[in-house]
Amino acid sequence: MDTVLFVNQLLNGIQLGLILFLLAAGLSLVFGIMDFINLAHGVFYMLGAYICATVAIASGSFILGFVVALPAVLVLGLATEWLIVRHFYKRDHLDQVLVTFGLVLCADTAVKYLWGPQGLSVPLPAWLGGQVALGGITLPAYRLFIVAVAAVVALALWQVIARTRVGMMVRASASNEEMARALGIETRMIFALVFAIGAVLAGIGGIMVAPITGASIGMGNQIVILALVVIIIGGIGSIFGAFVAAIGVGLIDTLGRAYLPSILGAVFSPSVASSAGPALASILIYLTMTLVLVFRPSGLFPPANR
Amino acid sequence: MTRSIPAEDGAKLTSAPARPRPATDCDLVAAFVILAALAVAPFALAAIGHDFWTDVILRAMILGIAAVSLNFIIGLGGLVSLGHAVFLGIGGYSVGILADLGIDNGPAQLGAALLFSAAFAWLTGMIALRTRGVHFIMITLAFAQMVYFTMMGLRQFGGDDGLTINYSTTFGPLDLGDKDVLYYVVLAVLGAAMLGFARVRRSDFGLLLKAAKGNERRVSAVGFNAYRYRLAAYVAAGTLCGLAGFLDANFTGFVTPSAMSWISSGELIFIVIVGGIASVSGPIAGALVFLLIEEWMGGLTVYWHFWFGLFLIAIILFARNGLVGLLNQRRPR
Amino acid sequence: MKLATAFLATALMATTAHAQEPIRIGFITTLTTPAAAIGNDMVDAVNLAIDHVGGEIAGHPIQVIFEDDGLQPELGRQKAEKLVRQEKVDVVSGFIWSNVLMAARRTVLDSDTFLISTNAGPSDLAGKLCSPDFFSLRGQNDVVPMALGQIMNERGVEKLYVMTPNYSAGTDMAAGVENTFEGEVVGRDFTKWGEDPQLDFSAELAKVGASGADALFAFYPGRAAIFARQFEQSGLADRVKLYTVYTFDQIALPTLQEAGIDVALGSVTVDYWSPDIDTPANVKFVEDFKERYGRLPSNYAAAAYDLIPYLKAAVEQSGGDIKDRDAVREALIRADYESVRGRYSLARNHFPIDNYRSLEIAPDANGAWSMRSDGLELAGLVDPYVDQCGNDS
Amino acid sequence: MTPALQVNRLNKYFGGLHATRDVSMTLPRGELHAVIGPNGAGKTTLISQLFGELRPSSGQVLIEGRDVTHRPTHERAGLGMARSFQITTLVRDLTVAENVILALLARQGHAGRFWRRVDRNAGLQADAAGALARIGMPATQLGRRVSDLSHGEQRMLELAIAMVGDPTLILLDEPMAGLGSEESRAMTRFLAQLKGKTTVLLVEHDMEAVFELADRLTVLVRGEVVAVGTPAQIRDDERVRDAYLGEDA
Repeated sequence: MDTVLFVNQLLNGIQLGLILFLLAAGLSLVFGIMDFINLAHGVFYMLGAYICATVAIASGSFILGFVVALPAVLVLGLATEWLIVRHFYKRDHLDQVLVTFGLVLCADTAVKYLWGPQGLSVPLPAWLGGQVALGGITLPAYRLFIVAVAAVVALALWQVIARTRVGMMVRASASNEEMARALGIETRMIFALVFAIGAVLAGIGGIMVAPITGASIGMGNQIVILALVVIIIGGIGSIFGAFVAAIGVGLIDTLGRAYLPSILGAVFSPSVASSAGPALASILIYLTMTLVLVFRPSGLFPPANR
Repeated sequence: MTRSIPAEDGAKLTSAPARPRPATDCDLVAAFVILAALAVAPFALAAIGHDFWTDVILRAMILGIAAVSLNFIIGLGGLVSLGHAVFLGIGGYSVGILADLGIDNGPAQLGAALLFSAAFAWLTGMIALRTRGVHFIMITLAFAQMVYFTMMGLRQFGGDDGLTINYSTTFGPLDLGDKDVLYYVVLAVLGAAMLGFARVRRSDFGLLLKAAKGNERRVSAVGFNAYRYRLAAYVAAGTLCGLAGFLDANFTGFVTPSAMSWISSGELIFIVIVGGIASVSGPIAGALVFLLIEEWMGGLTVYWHFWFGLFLIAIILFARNGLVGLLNQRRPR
Repeated sequence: MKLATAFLATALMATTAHAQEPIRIGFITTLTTPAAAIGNDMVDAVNLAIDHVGGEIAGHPIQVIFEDDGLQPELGRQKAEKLVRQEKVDVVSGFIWSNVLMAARRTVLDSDTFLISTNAGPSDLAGKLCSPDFFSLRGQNDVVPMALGQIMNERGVEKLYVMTPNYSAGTDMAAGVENTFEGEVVGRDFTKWGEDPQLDFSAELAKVGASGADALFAFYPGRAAIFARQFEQSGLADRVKLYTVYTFDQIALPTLQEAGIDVALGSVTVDYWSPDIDTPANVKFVEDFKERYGRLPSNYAAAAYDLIPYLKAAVEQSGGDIKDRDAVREALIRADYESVRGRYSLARNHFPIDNYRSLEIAPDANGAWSMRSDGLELAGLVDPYVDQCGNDS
Repeated sequence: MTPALQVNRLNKYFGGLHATRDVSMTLPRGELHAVIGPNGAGKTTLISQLFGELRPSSGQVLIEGRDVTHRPTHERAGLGMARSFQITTLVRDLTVAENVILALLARQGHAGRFWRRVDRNAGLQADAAGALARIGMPATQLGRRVSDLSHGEQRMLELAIAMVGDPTLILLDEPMAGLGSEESRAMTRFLAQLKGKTTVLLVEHDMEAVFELADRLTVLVRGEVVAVGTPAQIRDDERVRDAYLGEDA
């Protein structure tokens, strides 16, 4: 096996996993704490990418795009929570699925109206566009940048939830809403905050992938399904579970795509193998989730309080 | 202590503030009116020179059959499947693959469509029905995605492009490639499915499904194994949806994996909810509204999805029992 | 979905043609989704062509009904249904995508309407499902990569890596190139496509780097910028020469230029048409298109433009009545008109027999990125499916 | 004669919590046996294990001598066991009649008829009215939605359903909780006439009723049996008074 290739694939898998984690973390918190299924979570992923792309193209600075997009997504997240989402915390999952499905339609069309159907391509600063040599292996600098940023965000999130007062309140609200209210925690504010933070995390994910895949309409709609798979595997409400599952899914997807065709090629004709390989990688992910649901219905790392 | 008893998981999906049940009378009247209107629609539309709309209505009726089938599990059983459209694909590919192999024999194609749908429903239902609530949503999605990706990867059956069916299904002299024949075959299947739903809803079996949806502990406390009945309902629903897929393949002349995507399944749920969950006339009403809005709004603006999304949100916010529910609210009960 | 009806009854013909039935053309293309840029290019070209022919055919005003397929076969079929049953058109044309064309095929041909594709050319329609009433304005899809394979032989490529999306056109493109390419194919990747396409190609590009290939063949329609950006990031550009089809076209090049993705320059593609062809019809088309719309036309636009003069010639040569289908069919088969590519003839399956030119991506006289013929040309290429076609002529 | 219910060294752990500790008990046929104990003693947990809704960590449950420890709830119900719940467990958006008919169908063994209309079936409707009559509910209640019933009516309905098909062993989890005094007395009268005919395991906080009704009592404290005996024996038991009755007094 080619080491250079393998290390590159590993890096790509981890990078995909970390992006998935950024989406799954918010999804999992919103689900775990408010019991709310948010199919529209991917909208913030898309909006992050679009706002960053717009600013980056206008100013020529990707970093400026990043800095402007974050508060913008935060505000949009708060607005969505206030206008629509908060009326659905107590409704059943079916209503939540449908209302967020409606939100996705609205958001995708609004983006098409504002930015056109074409999608945007995001320029990268030169220092991020090159290659980095690490111990004889060249790796794309931007991939390493994504991994670093996402890892920092993940670590910060974990610290906030585990160590700070706000995190304590979030955890309290998650385990027992009435108790939290009795302790004087304003759960409505906590809910809004959690939703907005989830939106920002998704936005960061979208910003990070924009220079690779561009910003396009509906870019969040498929990855949000993958993020749902991640939180089911990891255990709903568990940040740690989401992290492990996201990296796992990222690796299965990337390594599966890279190596399944040659493994299949041992049995089938090359053209069958190369077309069936990517499909099989996707199937593997769903198979994993099914097995988890059958044998550990509450996920691999269910949070202690559920 | 009671908190730790299992089966609370699905509680939110099922025992949330009860949706008031649609009054039967209005619902059944609406069902008959719609079916009668559908029966004369081709003549009426041809008379005023709008026969293209027959095509739209035929499509709505096929979607309506799929939605009736989903209503068995979602409306009576309270089980939200985000993978129901997979049966449309299984029914469609049964026709497509057999036709591709040169078999255009009607009974063989129909038999394959029903058999494969039923078998898939049975195998996946056995696993999926052990879960509840959001886990059921996700596991049905997972099974559908697996089939979806399998068909995407199978080059010899068209892969992502789908499979074109060049020869229509024939039952002796009955050729489903003839749009007029197909129209009335579909109408008959739809009518039978709606009648079946109306009967089952009021039957022993329907009562058990509704009870299990409302309170599963109660059902096992009196001595029923809800799982068995749900599996039966799931297999019946899958088979009926497979039949819809069979008809759809004959209607469109091709099948694609995208018919099985989660978006298609989401649309089926949407049709059931907009029409009126657990009602007889809801699925076809929802399907007609869905397609007519699509045609009408689509003609007005390319940004019609925005208004469509708003419409959906408004329905969920303000008309929780769908169109049939609105019909009933007008008269005090 | 879209009822953007273009009535083009000009004042000039008001007296003569007013009482005449219009000739109705249904045109199905993609007007939403990111591929709308292609559809709009085609619509613009058709409208320009109608103006160029004076808005009429044998005294009948031309009426075109544009419909959007939304990139979905099912929608394309519905629109075809609507065009033939509701609008009662004489011709259904357009079609960017093979799967949309295949889905609409039966509806159109069963209703005795001419079906003229301006872009899509699926192998089935060239072979076993060919029809007397189906015509194409450009060669069958597979001929393009086959031509490219030969061009690569001429240019001395030894080790080739192939990357295409995993759908039928993608695998057909790969098969076409590999069919004629005589060097070694050192690797092959079919990436996920469809509703949830794989847009991150780093894994595959890493494999390209490891394979030792000196050339990469890529086919990423509508995803040129994403692909090119990642090819740039992979650092492969110095070692691996890029060959593409249907990817770096006149739709994508302005975007690439704007984003400054320089790796596209110098890459090689192949086509039957490019803006620099020196026929009088093409010069007029390209100049007027540039003037009216402020950009260079694409190959999609060129074929869509040809539709109108092609139809006009056929109807007028056959007596001026489009309802006289047998006569019109005869004339369509003769293809006796001034195409932007020059004169051409049809094979038995009603696909043009075209010449294919090797094209390099380079700035034109005004600095806009375009395609420049590098002198290599393969003449009179016919697709391999024609033998399966049962048409008489 | 085999006892109606026999429990051998039942244990249940919830993580670190030992909720049921080595509980053993034997109920001869026809006995009305009460289980009492302070809140959190594990009474409901015990009933749930007897009925198969919770899986015990160790130990055995036998009905009429048959080991049902690993049998699911619906099979135990099929063996003639019934239960009422501490928190009312009716199907709230169905009618009274439909709730009763569900139990009637279960006694027939299946609900597989998908074509027969339940609401037009005179036999089932009459049987449902009969089941209500047994606990003194008028047949006029049949058409009402359960969610429209008062709490007391729901408790009575719950009991009526448990009695459908004359179970041989019935587990009652605080049937009198939340009832008014008049309703409580009606319930007591009803339970009194079951004595000797049906084996009853009664969990109840209403001590007056318990000591009036029970043949024997088991006292559960922190998951453990601290005493078993007749009402008179229990009343005089020092440990019980210390551990439990003392608190209330």
